[in-house]
Amino acid sequence: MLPDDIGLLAGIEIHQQIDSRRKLFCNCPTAMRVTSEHTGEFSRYLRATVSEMGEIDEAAREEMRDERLFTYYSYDTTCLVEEDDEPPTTLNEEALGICLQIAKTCLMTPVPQVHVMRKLVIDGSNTSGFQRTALVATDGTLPGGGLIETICLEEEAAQRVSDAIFSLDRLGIPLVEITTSPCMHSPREVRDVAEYLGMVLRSTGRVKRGLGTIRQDVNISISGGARVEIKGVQELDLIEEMVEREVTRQRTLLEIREELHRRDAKICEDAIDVSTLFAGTSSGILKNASCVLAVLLPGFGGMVGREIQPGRRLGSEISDYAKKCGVGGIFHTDELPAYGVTPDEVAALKEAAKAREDDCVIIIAADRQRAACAARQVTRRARYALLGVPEETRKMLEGGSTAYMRPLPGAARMYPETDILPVSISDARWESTVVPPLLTERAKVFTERYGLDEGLARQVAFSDRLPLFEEAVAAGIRPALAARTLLATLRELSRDNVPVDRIQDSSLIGALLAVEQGQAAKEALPDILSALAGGEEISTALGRLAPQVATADLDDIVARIVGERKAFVRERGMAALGPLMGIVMKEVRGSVDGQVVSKALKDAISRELSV
Amino acid sequence: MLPDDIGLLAGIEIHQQIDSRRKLFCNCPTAMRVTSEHTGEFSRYLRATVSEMGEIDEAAREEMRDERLFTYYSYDTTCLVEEDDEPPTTLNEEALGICLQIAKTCLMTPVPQVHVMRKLVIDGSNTSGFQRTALVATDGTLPGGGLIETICLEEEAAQRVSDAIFSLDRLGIPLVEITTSPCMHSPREVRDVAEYLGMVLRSTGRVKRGLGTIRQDVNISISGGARVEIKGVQELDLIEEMVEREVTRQRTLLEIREELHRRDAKICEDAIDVSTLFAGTSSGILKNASCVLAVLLPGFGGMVGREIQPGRRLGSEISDYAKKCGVGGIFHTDELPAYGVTPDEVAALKEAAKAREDDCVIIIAADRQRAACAARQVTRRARYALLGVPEETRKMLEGGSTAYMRPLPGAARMYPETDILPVSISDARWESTVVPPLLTERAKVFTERYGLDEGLARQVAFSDRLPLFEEAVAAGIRPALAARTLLATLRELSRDNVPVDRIQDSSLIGALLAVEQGQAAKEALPDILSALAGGEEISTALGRLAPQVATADLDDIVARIVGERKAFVRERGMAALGPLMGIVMKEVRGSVDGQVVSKALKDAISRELSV
Amino acid sequence: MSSIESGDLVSCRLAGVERKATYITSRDSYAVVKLGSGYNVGVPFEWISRIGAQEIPAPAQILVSQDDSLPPLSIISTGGTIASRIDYRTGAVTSQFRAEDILTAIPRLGGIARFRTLQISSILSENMTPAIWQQLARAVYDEVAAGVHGVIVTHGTDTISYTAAALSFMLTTPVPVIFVGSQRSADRPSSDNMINAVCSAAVATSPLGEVAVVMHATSSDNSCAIHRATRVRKMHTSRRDAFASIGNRSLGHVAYPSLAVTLGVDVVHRGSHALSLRDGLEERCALVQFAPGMSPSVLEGLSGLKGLVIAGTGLGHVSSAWIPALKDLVAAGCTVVMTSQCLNGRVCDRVYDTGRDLLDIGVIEGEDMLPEVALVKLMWVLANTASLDEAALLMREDLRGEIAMRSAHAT
Amino acid sequence: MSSIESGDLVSCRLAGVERKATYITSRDSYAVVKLGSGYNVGVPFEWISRIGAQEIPAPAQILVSQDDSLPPLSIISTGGTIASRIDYRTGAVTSQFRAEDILTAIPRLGGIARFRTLQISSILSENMTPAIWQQLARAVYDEVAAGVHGVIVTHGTDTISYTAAALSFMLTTPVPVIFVGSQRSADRPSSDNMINAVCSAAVATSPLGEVAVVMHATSSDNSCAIHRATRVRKMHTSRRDAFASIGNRSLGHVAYPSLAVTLGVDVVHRGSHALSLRDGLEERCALVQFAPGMSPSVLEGLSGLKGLVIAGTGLGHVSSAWIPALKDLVAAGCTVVMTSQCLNGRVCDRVYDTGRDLLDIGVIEGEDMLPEVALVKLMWVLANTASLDEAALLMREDLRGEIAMRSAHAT
Repeated sequence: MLPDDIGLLAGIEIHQQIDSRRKLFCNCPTAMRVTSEHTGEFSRYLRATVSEMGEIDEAAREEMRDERLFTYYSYDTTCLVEEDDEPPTTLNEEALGICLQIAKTCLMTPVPQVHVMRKLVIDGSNTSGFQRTALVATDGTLPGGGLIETICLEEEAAQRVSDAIFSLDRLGIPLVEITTSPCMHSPREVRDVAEYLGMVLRSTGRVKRGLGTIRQDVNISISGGARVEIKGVQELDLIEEMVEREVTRQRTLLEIREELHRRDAKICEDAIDVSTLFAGTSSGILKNASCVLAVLLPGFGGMVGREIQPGRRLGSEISDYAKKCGVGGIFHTDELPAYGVTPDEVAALKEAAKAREDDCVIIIAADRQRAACAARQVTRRARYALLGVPEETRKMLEGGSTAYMRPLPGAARMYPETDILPVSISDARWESTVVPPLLTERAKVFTERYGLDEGLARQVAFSDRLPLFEEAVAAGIRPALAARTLLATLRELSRDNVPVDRIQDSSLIGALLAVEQGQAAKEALPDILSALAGGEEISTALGRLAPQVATADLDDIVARIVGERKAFVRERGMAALGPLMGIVMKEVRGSVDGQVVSKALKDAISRELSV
Repeated sequence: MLPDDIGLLAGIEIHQQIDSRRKLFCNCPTAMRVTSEHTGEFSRYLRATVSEMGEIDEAAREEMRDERLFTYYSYDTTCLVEEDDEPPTTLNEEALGICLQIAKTCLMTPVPQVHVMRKLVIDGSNTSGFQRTALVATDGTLPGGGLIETICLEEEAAQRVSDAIFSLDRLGIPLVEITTSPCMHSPREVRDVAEYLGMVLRSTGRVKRGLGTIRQDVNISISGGARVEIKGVQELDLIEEMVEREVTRQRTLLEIREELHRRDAKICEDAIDVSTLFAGTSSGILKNASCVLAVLLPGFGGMVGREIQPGRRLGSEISDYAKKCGVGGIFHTDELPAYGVTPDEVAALKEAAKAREDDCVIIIAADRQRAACAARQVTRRARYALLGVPEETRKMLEGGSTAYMRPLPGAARMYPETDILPVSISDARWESTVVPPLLTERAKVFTERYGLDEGLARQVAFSDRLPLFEEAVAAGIRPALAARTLLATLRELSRDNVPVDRIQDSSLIGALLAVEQGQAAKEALPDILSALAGGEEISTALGRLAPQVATADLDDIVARIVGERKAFVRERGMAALGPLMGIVMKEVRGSVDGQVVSKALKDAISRELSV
Repeated sequence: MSSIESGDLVSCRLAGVERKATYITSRDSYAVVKLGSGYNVGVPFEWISRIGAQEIPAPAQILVSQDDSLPPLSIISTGGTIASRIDYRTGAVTSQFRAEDILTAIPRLGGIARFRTLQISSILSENMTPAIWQQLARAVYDEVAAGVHGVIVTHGTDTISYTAAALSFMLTTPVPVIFVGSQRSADRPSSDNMINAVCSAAVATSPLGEVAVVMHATSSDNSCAIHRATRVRKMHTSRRDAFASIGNRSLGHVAYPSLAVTLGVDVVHRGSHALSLRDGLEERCALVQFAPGMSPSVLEGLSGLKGLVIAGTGLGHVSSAWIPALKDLVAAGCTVVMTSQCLNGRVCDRVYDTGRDLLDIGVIEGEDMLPEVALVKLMWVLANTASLDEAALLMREDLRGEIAMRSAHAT
Repeated sequence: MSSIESGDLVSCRLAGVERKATYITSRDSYAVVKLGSGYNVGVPFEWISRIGAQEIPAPAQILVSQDDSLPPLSIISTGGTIASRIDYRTGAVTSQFRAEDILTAIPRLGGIARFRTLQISSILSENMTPAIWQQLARAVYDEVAAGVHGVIVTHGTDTISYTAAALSFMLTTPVPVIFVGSQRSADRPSSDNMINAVCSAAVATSPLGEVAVVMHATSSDNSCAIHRATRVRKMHTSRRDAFASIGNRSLGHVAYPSLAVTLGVDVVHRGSHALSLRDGLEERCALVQFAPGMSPSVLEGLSGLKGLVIAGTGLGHVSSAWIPALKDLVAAGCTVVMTSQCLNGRVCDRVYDTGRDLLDIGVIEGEDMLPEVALVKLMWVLANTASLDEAALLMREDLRGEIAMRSAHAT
């Protein structure tokens, strides 16, 4: 647990894909594709445009350091709009409607007239070089009283296939972005809010499910620290850990700052060429590089190697910056000798750099241009260490630590998307927007009304198959049977590689109804469902796997079987029930419910015994 | 020499390409190309259209026996008109003008209004399936009084690259077709008329020269024989031989007919399958064929093998017909055993065919369909042998013999080319049409006026360089120098692989003028012309190879050289002239004519001797 | 001389020699005669004198039997010719419309189907009119109602795509209705008529179920393309492969000589629609292409207009000077639809000022419709809707594949 | 509220909360304001109240030095934009015309040439007029006369080909005159402006010596095509590679990023022609596309017409019903030129009856000219010839590569 006085302030942004029929600004389906199926390919450059100040956004400038060529894959499910070769259509009204539902659930107020904006993003993930986004509603409330600042409707970005290759299938899928104020004060609270908002989104029944369809960004700062935005947190379970580690990172960076100030640490701006020192080294990286530069950080000794998060040191942060110049990484004397660098070489290096005991020397091996660039980045990050915590956009690593990604964007570079007409949200529209019952509320109803236990009720409510469950119950199927079948049976079949996705909803309900009406035993359901998944017609499957057995027929069968085994029944008494059950069930081949068979058999045995 | 009473009647058709700037019905140049330079390729079927009688022309029917796919090569010097993918332009007026010049030279009368016709030709050589042709003038007279029936202006056909591949470069080049009546009675006369008409055509100076640009067709019949058209005679020298051989052929065929009638020879229409007889043969052709058919020709024994022309027998004629079905050829018993067929096999064959002593059996080896087709052709040609000489279109073989090509076309299937407007030939136009002086007349002028000997005069007149010769003479160059340079010198340089075609006419005349004006020695001409061919400027070449030497300078040089060799001159007397000439000529490096040097040297020697 | 008729035997004095010839016609005041050699020449009328009529050999009676086991197809002729016969005596070319004549000319057809034939007009296709479109639509309706498995319409290529589009709208059909023509006349050995005809018959018996145009796919005789009637355009004056599907792939191909039909995934299949006919057309419609500096006064000639299709520039623009005139037209009840002279791509008038002005005055964006197809559709929509609002709605809706809601990538 | 101006600071009550915002504009009676987050929203005017003007930060002074050792080029702007600047505060996009602004936006230009700039108009290209064509021709003439090595004209893409064709006729030039535009506006990071601009500069310094349009050759950023001004047509509403050379190959290509210029064999080379200007244009000309059933009454709106280009069907046809009206037009002194709506291929009116009728009444075959180019040429020819006969002759003659005497094979 973290101490209370650290002044943690956290907010989240949730990005959730909407499951609409078409994309936000074109008529393509919102289908994700396998990249090998792409049918077209083209390449483009993106350039940051000159702003009114003759300046380019800092994040954009970093992205465009090298003018980069991006390649895009297109599909028979994408069109010229995603390719930035046709103007967008009008705003997808279906997606806007879903967005309004979410806004209303969050007690927000819609803006009277929605304007689509262009937000500059030139990392290649948008063919246009901007992301289209519209502010739809503001000022909502979280259950704990926190403020939801805004809900925006945006277009999803293209998915990165590899370095500079993007796939256009995802580009343009509608995305809602919910932004809270920095109103959370503990890791647990962050996780709870994320979970709550996720539940709200799923309550609409109109959002995408599955990996990558929902992403959280978390903003974190502590007293004396700085605002850091951590992108792309996909697993709820890691949020707490990640927040805790970030607090640790910021606290340790502040401690390092204090120590550096105490030592009167400095930065030597000029890198020294130490290539000749390593001419005969056995370190492969140094040997292969055409240039090795050294940066002296007076007073940094021991600090660069200090752990600030599990698996991360100040050196890692410095290395993150250096890597932006295309170098593989850095070495620093806090970690040397190691990696094939000998004690003698370290000594020579320190001497060459005129390093004292508590100094640190950082070396960079690359070609001259990259090495020089990296050296400047090293001094830049080292300078931040003297100031404390830099404002940054970071990405989450496995386990919950984070790494530097790019500077925090400045005031967002947004300007109007003139190709798209604004949309007014009339009072009438807002009033008629239906707030979907929350999944948590539905779970409660399932417990109260249907008698499902709380765990199962929640499972049903949060399941993809919720609509089917509700349809089944409405058709007269007992909730418990429906829930068990939809959750347990189908999951088990799926584990056995039965393609349960191929079962049509109507067939599934038909099978459940057959059980409900006594035409099929529930024991026969796995076989029936497997047959349906295999493409069999419902009537054929029922006829084959659950032939009609009338009650009279059952009595006959039971009487015959007991009659043939009188001695056995006499000998065992009621204990004969178990063995005989199997025989009868096999005979009726799933067409009679086990309980019914059991009762008939019990009666028959009683009668035999009572003779 | 042939006997007079054979009743030879011969006529010729001459086809001559016109050297116009553009093709007859499009704006493409009339340039021939190397097929490997083709830039496009397409394929088409051609179909004979149904005539008003529901009949197809016999020649056309033969051509279309298999609906054949033709492939065409196009070039950057051909266009959609040749490809039959754009309507033709109007008739090329330049070509019509040249045609009228020829007509007027031949004392013909133009038609008042020229109509372009379409003449069906579906052998693939015309992409349209027809050749465009127009009758321009009629009724001319040959020097001997023979009748020139017509002159037509036609489009040249595409050139065959291989079997079914044609090259479009030649298609559409204007062609004049001059047709004489069958007014010639001896081989010599045929040759003379062909030569005369060729000379008339070349007198215009506007016809193409070189291989394939002029082609003669000769029509031949003898008493009791039949009209045979022999296509594509390109060498004048072979005409006499060819006519003689055709007469021999027809006479021999008539003799064969007599013999066959005497023997009461017949044709057995039904071929016999003798495949099994040759199951174990060592004849590769028979062994590899899936079917061997035999045709019995009772009474034909010895006749099929009889020579009718050098290298050609009746069997060759039969074979020509059979080959139209795609078989490689035939064997007949007049030539067997041979080709790996054993005497035993021949005996077995004759027995199977029930052949008597003076019968002939013809065998065909191919697949069943082709063999059956060929067998029908064999009996067809054999039947003609009983009738005498078939009317045929034949092609000339190397040496002057001929082979069957296709039946003689029936009444030509012609109908109007509606895409091209008719052209009226006004009286004024006809009157202003200039008759070019005949080359023979020009040769006479050269002899009479310029004093060239008759042979050289004729050579000049008939040469490609006639226009340049006339230009040179007009510029003041002595005709003998011009003639010798243009004919002898250039030919010799050409033999030495000097690219004399690259010498510009103006440069050549400049060089001759330099000689004429004493600025260069005529001995220097070969070097100067070589330099010009190598791309040197005329002034540079003259400066380098014939520097100016004034008469005074020459005298100085001669005086010095003689002065230095007084002893030698004294010793040898005038015989020193020869050795000293070489020394002086070397010094003046081609800038002074040899005769001038000789004279100066002679004077100087005389002076020295007279001292 | 006026008593001479084509085909008469005449005596003609040419180059001072009298010769027999056949009189053909008069051309530019010359008498055109065919000489014995087959050549035509023009001579002054004074040079000829009539000898008499010539016996005209009766065309040979051709016996063609049709195979009753094959599916029935109709061939409806409008003036485009798939078979013709040349009279070499006079040079006259006559189109053949009877089934037996067509089958004689193109024997391979007989192996594909049995045929009924019907000739509804015989005009050059530039003289085609909406009235004939209607007549044709009714004829096709009747043939399909009579049970044929497909209909082939022979049509001059100039306006074949207009007529095919018109039928697409007027008719819903369970069977293929295939338009076919030839770019080289049927009397030529090199004509594309035969291959286009047999390929169209192959498509007319295929699983297709919509109106299409079948013509050469390349300049070679190796395949025909099947074009949706509402997406096809003649894109070359003279080439065999002049027809192109614009804005989407063609519906499929027919390989020649195999006649294998390959259909794309997006085609309408045989039997998808019930037969129906709504043959109303509002003829008071026009298509106008805008050019820079062009005065809006051109619209004045179009008085009483009910529908106007503009082929605007780029995304669908006209100059600002046109806005008031168009506003007046719309106010007078004329439906104005914007298309693009670019032919490819979608109209979008939201992007630029003049575009937004056009939207404001009520001009309808024609999406990615071809201008010519938009014209035909507008004629049909205006005659078959109750209100202008409904018409406006339909013009933006895809009815027969004329609008693609998504613009596919093409390299 | 009318006292509020774009850029003013306002207080805006949104969701019951007062917040500061920047007033942008009025849209559909809403006040559009930009919130602190950068988002624009529309609110009723009652919700906002003006606080005051905001200080506008002066644009940073940009120092650009040009390299005097490079060849001089002129950039003439007509409204098409190759550089622009966004005011993120108000969202306003302003086009940049000064050399220093353009070089700042597209630094690579500075390595190719040194630039003079000139703005002669600032209009959407659909509002372009013949008068501005003339003004532009004079401006280009002056620049070339002043010694520049090439001229770049920035132009909206909608009518760029019309203007380029007009300049082709009005001007003979020893140096390249390159028209360039962008299909994506210059304010977008994905705009094609930068590549088109540097490629056009590469062509403007190349050995070319004629008027051309340089635009993206493919949808990818890998090369630009160089199109002859008289053979180019915008063939897609929105794609980057919308421009195509019709009826012949493009003049060449520019590879990007290498900027290597490859010219074809048929181009006019630098220095082939002396500079001259004949800038007369007869504006009383029109282009009309024929459609089946279309009434000739459309010609009535064109009274006083001196020149008419028809985009006929196929080889160049209109219905027979048009012949009398056209005959009247010709008789009234109007020059009528026939082109084809097929765009590709050559007009040939000798083949069919209506065509021969057209020739008989004096309609001129426009060979393989694009209809739009024929219109521009006709305007120029009529203003620069002494007689209608001479005009008719010139219309059939290739003056600036607008007519290809031979139709090349293309697969």
